[in-house]
Amino acid sequence: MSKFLLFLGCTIPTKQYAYEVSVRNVLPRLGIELVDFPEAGCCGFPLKGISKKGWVYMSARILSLAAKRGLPVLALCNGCDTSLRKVKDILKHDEVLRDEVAELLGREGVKLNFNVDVYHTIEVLHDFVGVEKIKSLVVRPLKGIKIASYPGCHMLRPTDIPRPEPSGEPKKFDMVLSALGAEVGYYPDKGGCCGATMLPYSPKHAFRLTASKIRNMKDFGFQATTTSCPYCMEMLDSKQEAIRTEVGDDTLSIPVFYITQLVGLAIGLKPRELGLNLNLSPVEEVLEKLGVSLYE
Amino acid sequence: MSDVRIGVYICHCGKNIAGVIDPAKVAEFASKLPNVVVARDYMYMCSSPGQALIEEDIKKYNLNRVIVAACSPRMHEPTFQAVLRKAGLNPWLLQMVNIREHDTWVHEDTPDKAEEKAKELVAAAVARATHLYEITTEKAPVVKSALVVGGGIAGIRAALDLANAGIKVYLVEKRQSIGGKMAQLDKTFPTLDCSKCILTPLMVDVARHPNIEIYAYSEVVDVSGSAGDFKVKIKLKPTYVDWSKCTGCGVCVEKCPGRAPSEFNEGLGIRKAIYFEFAQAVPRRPVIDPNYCLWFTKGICRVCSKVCPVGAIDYEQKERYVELNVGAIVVAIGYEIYDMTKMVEYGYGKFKNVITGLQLERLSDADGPTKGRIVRLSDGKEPKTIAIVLCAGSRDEKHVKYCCRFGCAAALKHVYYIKHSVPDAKVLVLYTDVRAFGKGFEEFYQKVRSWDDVYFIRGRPAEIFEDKDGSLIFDVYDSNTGQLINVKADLVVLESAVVPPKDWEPLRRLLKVSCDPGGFALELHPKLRPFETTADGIFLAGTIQGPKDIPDTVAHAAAAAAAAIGFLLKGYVESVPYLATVNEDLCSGCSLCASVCPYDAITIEEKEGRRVAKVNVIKCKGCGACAATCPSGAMQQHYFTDTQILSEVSTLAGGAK
Amino acid sequence: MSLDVRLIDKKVLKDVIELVKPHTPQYCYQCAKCTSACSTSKVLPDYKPHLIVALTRLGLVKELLNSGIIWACSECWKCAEYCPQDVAPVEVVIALKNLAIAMGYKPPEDLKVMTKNVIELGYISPPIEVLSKEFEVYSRSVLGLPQLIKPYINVETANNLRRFFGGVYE
Amino acid sequence: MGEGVFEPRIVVFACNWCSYAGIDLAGTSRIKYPHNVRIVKVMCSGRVNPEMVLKALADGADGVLITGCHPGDCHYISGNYKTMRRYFLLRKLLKQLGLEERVRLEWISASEGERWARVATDFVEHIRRLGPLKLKEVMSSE
Repeated sequence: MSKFLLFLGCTIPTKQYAYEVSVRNVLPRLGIELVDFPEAGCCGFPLKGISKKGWVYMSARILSLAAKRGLPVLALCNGCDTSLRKVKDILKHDEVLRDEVAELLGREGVKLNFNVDVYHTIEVLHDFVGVEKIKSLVVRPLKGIKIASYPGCHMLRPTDIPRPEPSGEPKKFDMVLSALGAEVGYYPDKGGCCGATMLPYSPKHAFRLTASKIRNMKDFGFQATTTSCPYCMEMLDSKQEAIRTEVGDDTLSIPVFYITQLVGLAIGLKPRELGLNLNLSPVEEVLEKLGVSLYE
Repeated sequence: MSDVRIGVYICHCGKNIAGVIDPAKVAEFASKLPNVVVARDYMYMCSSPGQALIEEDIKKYNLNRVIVAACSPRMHEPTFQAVLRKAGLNPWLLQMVNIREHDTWVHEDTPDKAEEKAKELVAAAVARATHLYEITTEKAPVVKSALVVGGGIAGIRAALDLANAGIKVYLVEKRQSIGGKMAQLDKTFPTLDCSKCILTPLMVDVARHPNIEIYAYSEVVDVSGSAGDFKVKIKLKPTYVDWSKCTGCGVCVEKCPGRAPSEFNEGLGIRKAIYFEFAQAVPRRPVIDPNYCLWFTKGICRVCSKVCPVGAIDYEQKERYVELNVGAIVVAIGYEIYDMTKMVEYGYGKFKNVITGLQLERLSDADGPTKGRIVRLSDGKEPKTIAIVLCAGSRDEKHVKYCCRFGCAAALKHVYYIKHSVPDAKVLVLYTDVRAFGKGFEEFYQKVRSWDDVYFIRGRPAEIFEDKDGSLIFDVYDSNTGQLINVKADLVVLESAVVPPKDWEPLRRLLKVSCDPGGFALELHPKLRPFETTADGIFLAGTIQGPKDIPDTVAHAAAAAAAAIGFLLKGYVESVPYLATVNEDLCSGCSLCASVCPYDAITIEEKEGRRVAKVNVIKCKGCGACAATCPSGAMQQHYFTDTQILSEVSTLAGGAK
Repeated sequence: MSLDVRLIDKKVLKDVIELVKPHTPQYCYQCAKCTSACSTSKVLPDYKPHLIVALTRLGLVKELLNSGIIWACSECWKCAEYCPQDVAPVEVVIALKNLAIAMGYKPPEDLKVMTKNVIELGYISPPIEVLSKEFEVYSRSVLGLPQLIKPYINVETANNLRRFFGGVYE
Repeated sequence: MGEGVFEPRIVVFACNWCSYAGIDLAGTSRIKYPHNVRIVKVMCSGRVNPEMVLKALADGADGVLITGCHPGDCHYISGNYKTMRRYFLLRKLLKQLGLEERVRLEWISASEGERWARVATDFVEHIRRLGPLKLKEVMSSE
């Protein structure tokens, strides 16, 4: 039995509810105990352009709060995971900044401590639960469905800090998908970028970037895709319609799932227990193949 | 020591020293130190007038100690020792002070402190010099033979030059045949002459030379002794063929049913389980690869044994060892291609149509796996669009930091191969800088630029992807046009980085040769002595010293051979001056010194009824471990006696007065 | 556009190096592998990481900051991943953004709003109501998710945040 | 000396083949490091005996650095292993005197100019933090 602090970040608890719903329903069934961590707040990663120091302070605060709780952190979002690990690395090497941050945290009664383990969803599934256990729990194999894993940039990069997928390729992702009975495979730019960070600058350009990813998946015969990052989900799923309109290509349609939603489906959970009714992409295409109704 | 008369000379080294500190002030300071008779500063002490200055002073002031504060003693100690010798003084009455490398070059931000440091260093040298004394050296004969390790073009050239000078040469090659990387090349730049056509005659010369003995399929496993008298142990790996009986007829190879991937063809083709490395192999004696031979793997077949007309096949053969005695060793073990699978972004090893430049050489060679046809490895089709990527892994902090020094010219040559094999092919050369520095390279570059359908794109792809049809798709930003170019190529050729061979490290440790940050052998001096090492009697030929093209490799190898010939023909080695020496009156014969000597140079002998240590002056290499261990101070090291070191330490610790 | 050598400003590179250490923008040799890799560049050809680094090295970044193009970076980190000289252009861009803010430039409007939300609410937006495909309205409570609390209860936390980010939207 | 920071005096023993060459390389490459280090050349770090280290400290040095070739790389086959063993014994003695923080053994190869600069900078800072030793003054006042 592994126990983790459930660190939601800022996008998941405010709009990407399906991720939270599926995590809360799936992980405990795999033997993972989740402890709420409401005092955390935003990791600061989206704001590092405004102030890198401010971002380091925000993540350092979360690390320190987690250290106080004495539990490892499960970061659901790629950005949060990268942010916390990167800040751990920065604090380890930059003594001056470390002292400065410690001083700021001291003012609010928090003792700086970044000696905390941070894990991402995919690591909890692959490293802690393990593919063998997942395989043993599958009651509804995703047989005959070719699913493109879409890890998202920060699952793979930057490699100067430990990444959930250390090989530069989403191997763990595909291992989990295979355990669920799905078909996996190669497509160009699997480690590419969804463009979410470009949204504030120019949605139009961001959409074109996402479109190229969907096009690659479709070209290589994938019937669905899956991610573990709320930003990627936002682009691939929530904005899919807008993307089709922007690039004027109606064929850019693909069902998109959180990896936890797929695990949940395979181990027999109902679509609503996984928040699947909130996915805006045509997930029904996959559900039909599995003989499941979205409104079960 | 009442008659110690010291001269101190402070060098300006142009601005190198004088640009940071004031040498005149240091000289002024030195002149007041005890026993100092004269102290001067001069623009370049190492120049002829500088040397003459010291020589005149020695005579004029009757000096018996000389201190030169200048560059590192590793640079000019021999220069100034020669000055002393010329003036009739023993050269070991010289004391160098390093005020350049250890002072002005690293402390230019704090010139006051640098000057203070220079003064202290000079003061310490004065203290030490007071205790210097005359040292004489002894001579030992040199064995007039040489070992050349590695049978590529560097080893071949070095072996031939040594042998032609009348020196017995043992050439050790780990593979079945000599020839090395050059034998794998189709053509050579910039002249495009056939590589084997110019190499194989030299290989034959080596085989025929009365002074050269080849040990192919062999490895150096142990080296002992010292310069002028090395004992080398060679392992002859089992070939399972009695080479003394074999005539090289090749019928065994012809009939062998066993198949293995061909190393010579960079894994692209197959060879037999009993094989010659390539058609013109030297020696023309086959070896059996037990990993693929059906007799060794399955206990069946024995065809080779049945067809051999002279009964040379010997499945029971064991490895054998040979001990050689040589005066000098030339290391010529070459280089290896960097493992391109480590550059995941280029997909080498994952995508079939991404190959290395060396693999393209094999494809282009008429004797290669495709008989000289350049094809896509995925489907054997003729490629119509080919991208050549330069600096693949080179000049890269995450892979290989240095330049491979032949990738650019090789890429130009590879354009020729492609246009020659597939005249209507479109060739993209993706470069960062085209470094066409060698003789005839720029002219060659100009010629290739003018060819039809050849495009030079200044940019480097970041990620290569595979399309469904096996072709490769990627973007490359071309800074010439300022545009991102979408490329769909049938074949991608990586001009890969180069690294020292894997078996270098164990050999390096046997030879006690240092290495540079890239792992290559460290030369004695990067400019002036690039083919010698810090280990006496060990010379470097070719790319083991650093990446080189063929012209440079050959020049380097010939220079290494010349240096080795000079060393061997001089006929003797001198004992080191820093010998261990025993004060027999103090020695108790406890033998602690003998137990720490790495060269077994110390024995304990009976003398006038008691046991005393005795030093073999030729075996002793002057490390001083015995002197550090001796409990009574009886064992000392010339030029590094306890008194000399302690006086220097004491002055440095206490600061200048 | 031409650049004036008299305007070269070495301080910019110095500041950037300080912000991106241990990365080494001073080592850049302009192979432009970053731009070959760049996700943004594929949809926005004017965005060229190698050019941003080159201009940073000269300190001639005024044009970059005025145009606001540095905010187009998608932060995919590919440039840093593949850079042969550990320049980490993405980190250079982040440093330039920081310098721009310090000089009084404003970030894109949406980022301003996000910043404000983070300081005031602890999240980049308030918890919103989302629509399902069938146009049903869902909120955290409808989904049975625990209610969000404001994470920054300590007044000092808010002060600290305002110190770093306040200038952007106030 | 005035009010300024404490400038430690450090004696460095460097073997001729690796460390001295490495220190030279730092010079050739113009890699800067604090001026406080004073280098004493020996042919091999195995030549350094405890008396030399203690003499340095007794006569006014605030720290002593012994440098040699990396293990396995000794020009004299095994000199640096002897250094290592002797260093461990020496440290036991220094510990009783409360001086063990002031003596350090480091491996610097001929190609590690940068590493030398780092080691020197670290050690100077380390000794600066420890403050002056003043063994000479203490001993002469007795």
